[in-house]
Amino acid sequence: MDGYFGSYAVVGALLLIGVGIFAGAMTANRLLRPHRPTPEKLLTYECGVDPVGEGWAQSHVRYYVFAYLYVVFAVDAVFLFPWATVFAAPGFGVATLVEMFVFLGFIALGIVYAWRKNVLGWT
Amino acid sequence: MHVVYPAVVAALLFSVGVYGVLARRNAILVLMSVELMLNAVNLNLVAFDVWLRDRLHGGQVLTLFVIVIAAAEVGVGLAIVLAVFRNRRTVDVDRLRDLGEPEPVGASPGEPEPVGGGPDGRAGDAA
Amino acid sequence: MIPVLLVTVPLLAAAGLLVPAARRVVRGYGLAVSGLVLGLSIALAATFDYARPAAVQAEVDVAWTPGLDLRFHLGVDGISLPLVVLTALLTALCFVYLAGRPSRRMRALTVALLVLEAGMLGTFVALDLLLFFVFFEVVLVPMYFVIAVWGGPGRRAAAVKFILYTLLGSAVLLLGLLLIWAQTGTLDMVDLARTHGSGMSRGAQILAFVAVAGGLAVKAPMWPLHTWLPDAHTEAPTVGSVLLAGVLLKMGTYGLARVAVPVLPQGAEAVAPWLGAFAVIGIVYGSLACLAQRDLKRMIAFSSVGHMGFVLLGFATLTPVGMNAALFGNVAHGLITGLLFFLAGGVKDRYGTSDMTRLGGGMLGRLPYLGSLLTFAAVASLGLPGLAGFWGEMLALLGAFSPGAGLSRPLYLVFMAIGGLGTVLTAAYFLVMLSRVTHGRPDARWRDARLPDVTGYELAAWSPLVALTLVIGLWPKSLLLVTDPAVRVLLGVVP
Amino acid sequence: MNALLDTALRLVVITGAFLLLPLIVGQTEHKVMAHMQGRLGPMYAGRFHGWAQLLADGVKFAQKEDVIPAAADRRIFGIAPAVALVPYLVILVVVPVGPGLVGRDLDVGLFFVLAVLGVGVLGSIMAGWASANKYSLLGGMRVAAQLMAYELPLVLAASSVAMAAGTLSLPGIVEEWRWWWLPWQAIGAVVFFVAGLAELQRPPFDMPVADSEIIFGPYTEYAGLRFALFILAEYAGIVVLCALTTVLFLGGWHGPLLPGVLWTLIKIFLLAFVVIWVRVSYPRLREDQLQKLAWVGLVPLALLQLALTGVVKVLLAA
Amino acid sequence: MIQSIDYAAIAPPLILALAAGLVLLLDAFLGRPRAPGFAALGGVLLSTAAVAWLAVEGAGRATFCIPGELRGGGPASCSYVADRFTLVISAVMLGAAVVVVLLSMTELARGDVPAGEWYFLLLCAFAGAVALPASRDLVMLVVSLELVSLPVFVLAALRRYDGRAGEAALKLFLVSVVSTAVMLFGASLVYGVTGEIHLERIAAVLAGARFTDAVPAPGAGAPVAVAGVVLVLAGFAFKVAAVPFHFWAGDVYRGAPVPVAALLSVISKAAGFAGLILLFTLAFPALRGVWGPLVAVLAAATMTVGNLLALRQRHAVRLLAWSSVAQSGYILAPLASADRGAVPASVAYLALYAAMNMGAFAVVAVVARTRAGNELDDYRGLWAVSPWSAAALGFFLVCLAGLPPGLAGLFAKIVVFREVVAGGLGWLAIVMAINTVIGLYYYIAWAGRLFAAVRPGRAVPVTAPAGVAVAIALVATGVFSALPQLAISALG
Repeated sequence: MDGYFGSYAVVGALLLIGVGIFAGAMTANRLLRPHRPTPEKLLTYECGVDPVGEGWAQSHVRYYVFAYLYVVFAVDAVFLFPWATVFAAPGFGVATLVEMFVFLGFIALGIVYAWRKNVLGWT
Repeated sequence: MHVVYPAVVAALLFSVGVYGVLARRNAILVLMSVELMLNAVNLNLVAFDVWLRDRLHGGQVLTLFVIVIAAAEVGVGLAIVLAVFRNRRTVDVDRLRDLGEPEPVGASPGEPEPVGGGPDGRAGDAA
Repeated sequence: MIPVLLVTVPLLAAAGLLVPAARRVVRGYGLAVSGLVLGLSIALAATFDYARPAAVQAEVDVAWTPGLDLRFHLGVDGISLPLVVLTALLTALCFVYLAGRPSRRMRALTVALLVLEAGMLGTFVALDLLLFFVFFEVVLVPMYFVIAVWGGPGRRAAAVKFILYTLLGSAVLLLGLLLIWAQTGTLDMVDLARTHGSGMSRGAQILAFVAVAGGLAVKAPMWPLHTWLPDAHTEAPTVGSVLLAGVLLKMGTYGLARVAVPVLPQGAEAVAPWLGAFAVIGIVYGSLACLAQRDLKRMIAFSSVGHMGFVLLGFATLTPVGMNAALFGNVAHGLITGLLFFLAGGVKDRYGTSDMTRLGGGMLGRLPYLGSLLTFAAVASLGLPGLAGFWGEMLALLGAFSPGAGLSRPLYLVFMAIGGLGTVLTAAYFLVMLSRVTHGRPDARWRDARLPDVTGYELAAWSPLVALTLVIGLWPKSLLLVTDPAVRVLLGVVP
Repeated sequence: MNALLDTALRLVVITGAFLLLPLIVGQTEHKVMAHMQGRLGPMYAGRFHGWAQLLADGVKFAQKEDVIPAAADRRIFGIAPAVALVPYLVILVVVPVGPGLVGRDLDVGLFFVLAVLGVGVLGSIMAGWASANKYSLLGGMRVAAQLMAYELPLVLAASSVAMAAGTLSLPGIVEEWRWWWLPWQAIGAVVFFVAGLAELQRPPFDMPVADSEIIFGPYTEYAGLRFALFILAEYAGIVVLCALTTVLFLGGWHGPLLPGVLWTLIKIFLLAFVVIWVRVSYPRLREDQLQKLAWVGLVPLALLQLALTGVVKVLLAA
Repeated sequence: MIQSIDYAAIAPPLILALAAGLVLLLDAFLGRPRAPGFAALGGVLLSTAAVAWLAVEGAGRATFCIPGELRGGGPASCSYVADRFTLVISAVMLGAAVVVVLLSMTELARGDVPAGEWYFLLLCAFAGAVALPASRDLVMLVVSLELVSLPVFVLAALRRYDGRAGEAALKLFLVSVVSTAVMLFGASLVYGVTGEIHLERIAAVLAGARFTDAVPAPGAGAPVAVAGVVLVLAGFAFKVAAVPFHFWAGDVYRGAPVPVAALLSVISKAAGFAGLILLFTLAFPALRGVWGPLVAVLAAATMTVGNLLALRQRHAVRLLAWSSVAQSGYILAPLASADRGAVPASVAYLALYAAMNMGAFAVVAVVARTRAGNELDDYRGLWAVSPWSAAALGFFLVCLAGLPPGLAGLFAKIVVFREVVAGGLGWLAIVMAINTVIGLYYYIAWAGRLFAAVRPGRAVPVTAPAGVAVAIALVATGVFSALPQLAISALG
């Protein structure tokens, strides 16, 4: 149970436990609960009135910009972690730090730009 | 674990991606298929890196960059798909034909069919 | 230094015309420039050391592009000198002709002709294979425009056909040249000619010869690669036809003499019988085709195929006699056919057509000067002894009688016989032409037409050709003395 | 065999903690909120201050009918609660409570935690999508937007700690921790905690489930046990968030006098108290305010923290 | 252990990247529509100056090398090398970049495209283009290649309400993304076989060297390596629009704004070729037996199909698109030969082609402003109304056809022919010869239209930046015509 695969085997075991808990709970629920579906009960709930149109109505994609910002920045952050673990190791130093500032500077530039262009506001 | 397993999984993943690219007509699904292909690449790289005990960890570094590239591609790709959808109300790559080759009147036989704009247009579908 | 001037003067003059302010100075400009170039070429001829015509003289050799081994290497010897003079002369005469009969868009035409002249002269003075090729190509674009812009009704198709054929030829030529280069490691034509293909295997030589000769044969043109020629000649304006027939075709045969035969002797030996066969087919085919033509210009064009067949036959013999014949025939054909196209142009200008049946007969009666000039040119072209056309054909047949070592004599005797038949046919179609056009009664439809006879400009343009035809015909040694030593060196007969 | 037993024991303890701690937090919330609002809260179930209230709730939920709307995407609808819940359990495997007391010390523990944390939110998005209900869909989108807005500050703040410690392993980070990291990493701590709250959709960042606007958003159509599991996930999330903040920023088991495990638990519960306190004290933000806070506030702050960490770290090394 | 960075060596891309940031800030805070354009121009020129300085200063600089203790006895293997190849390609890229920026100034004058974003993306693409030829490992190579590609997708789509632009961008995007994925998969296989990401070490391992114990015995992974190389080749074939991966070119060039089409046909293409050359000659020379014939076939097919497609075009940009596909074939051809001069020949052709093609696009961009259809027939009689434009375009076309007076094109073809002949690929030479003729036909037919004496339309107003752009291309082409040495011997 040691080493790389061992570690993740433990994680996997815990995952199975979690799924087991869920499955067990649902099984118990199945035994305990009543089951009497009626069409009204299965109707989509819209504050009590009859539902209008489809549930998957097309909605405005104003979140898209944020999604994009996130994808860009979060993925940039991928580089931070390997860097963060080694940058203070012997042999690295100010230069490494400066490089990361350059990197962060570009990220910050992106945010400043987005902010100035009012992308972050509500459109 | 022998390196063949992840390599085969990666190859299968890649093949699924290729199938998706070739068979799907919706631009977003094509994009997702490409993501599968890229993840196959990542899997390969990481598996090989571990297997080779690469001291430079070239494979892992490349993986990081592939992840970033994939993200950037998705971002740009979705933006373009959205722009196209706004203008055309469709993202079916087969129906984007405004730019197709105009059918010349009385095209002389023997010349190759203009790929990308022929009546059946299968050649353009790999896009 | 003069060869450099020969190339640069027309080019700079053409560039000068591109300045928008030059609109007013066009008249006489081309004439002046081409006159200057002609003067230069005559100066070149005058300073030429005739004691050693085989040596390259007035040499200029400057590195241009070391990456390609390309050198700006110019010079003349006995082979190129006559052609240089011929080119300068014909161009100047074209401008004389144009001075008397200005064309539309004269400025552009002047530019095109001057660039054309630079290219033609460059081809003849270049001594570097790539430089030769570059000049060979320079000719294409202006000629394309001359045909496509100032040509007859079918000009577009003719121009395209011309440029595609010749470009395909030159692409193949380039391959051959590059093959030579790859095998020998040099592009210097003097060096290459001196070593006679040492360092190249027989197979490579044959391959290179086929490519080079094939490429040049398109330009020459050799049957069956001649099909662009009748259209181009027919549709081109008079000056275009004159330069096409008078000079451009020579570039092909000159290339054979300068590159293909001396540099690739083994290849030449292997391919010569084929060359000869195509040549005699061309002779007969050209003559027969002439018989079938109704259009004067088209007939002259086809006659070129036949004449160039003789030139090619001369090369195919691989003997000094044959080569001399070829070079002689080159010059003679340039003079005579140039004159013929001038005359045909003159006829077309007056009658508005060059269709022989529409022209009817009786030109001698109606336009005595024009008619007699046409008669003279036709007779010269059919090879009447005493005129320039005779010697080329005669010597070519003579060469075929005793072909070079390694060639099958019986085969060449057959060639000779067919070629002899060709001379008869040539005589036939020219005589038919004369009988239909110059003799007989004038057609009724021209009775009221105003048909001026030869003008002063035309006379100025044509008489030098007449004179030279006579001079060379009567005194062929003048030309042969210049070419023969050079030919012997190129063939390796004399060290 | 021993190792296997050891591992099994750790898993049992983790599972137990996972089932127990959220209930404690939930009960605390009932009581704390009540007292802050000047009322008593649950008093009946289990007699003593209603301590068994949540157990009673659980029994009630288990007996309720499981309604799946006819229009819903049944399969996704069904597993969404599991997707929301299980990741929090899995995260606990790498959270150390004392020296050596950790389910498994992964060398990329921080990565693992951040990755799995994102999966949990996926449950809400799935729920919102699968319900085929406009409100749910809207809620789901809000969840997604929120996740995206706050993932970045979260990650950046966490990476600041990783920088400081020079390791991604959570026990490793705690071992490296010194008391003066508190002021040093203060900004990062605040950013991390706030961003974590937002990811959990806890008030004041609960607009995805805003019951007054969109009727509990993604969970509108849920009933019975599945709904309960979502609620459980929320409280498990609080526990996980507090545990992570403790481990990353507050020194985990470090503390005077008391045993390490106890210190860890104390810190976790103090933070949980803060979470409840915030819920009672702040009104809900509007969606655009939320985005703005993330991008204009937290992200620059996180970057600032990164810079600060880097500079100090290099100065220390020099 | 610590990396010391040679900032002088990386100055050209660095300057471009900083300029990109500056442009973004200028656009965000200054709000003057013309400022970004000039900032971009300044950045490109500054970067050009850096390249020139590096060239003058000589000694090939290298940075980001493997530290000594990690080399495993292998070479230093730097990731970024500013050698002659790098500088030459960079110079070509930057020259084209100047023209693109100048053309953009005209294009953006219409105001339907956001200027700041446009120049920012342009500069990003340029930075990638300049970093690419310096890359000597897979990571740098892939990243810079993507840096060239990604901004172009957006540039193509930046005219937001033009459905055609969006369609073009989408097609370009999908093709490019798929090709990247294919190429990366191939690269991952190569990495698996060799365990190296530095090109020169890959070559060494493929040739039998071993730097670590873990790599399996030489030759064990040969089939995998072959598969990898073929996939990489396929990926690059997409990028340079080689047949059979060419179909996107016509639509994309046609739909994108003209400056973007110019960028695609020169900078993107040059980037693709630079990557191709680097990978195949530096990393995979041991497998030449595999990819050599493939490249030859690819080259032959590319030039033939490109030419045949160009032959039937009636639209100017489309014609240029297909013709540039054909030109790709010529650039590929020398690479198929094992000769030492192959790379210099390709690079020389690339440089000459860049000058000529930029020029053609520049004039087309100018003409497109008044003749929106941009059909070939719109060019009839251009000489009569805009003699300078017509003369320039005529010159570029003749150059592209490879005829005098366009000696640049002629020499370019000669260089390629020489390599192919010297490499013993006779059949390819013949295919090229035939293609030269086909290519000539449509170029000359277009050039002929310029001087036709009919229907002179409206005159074509030339804005100052566009005029300068055309002039730059004209001067470059002219200089190359007179002194082809500059391009041919650029690599020594």
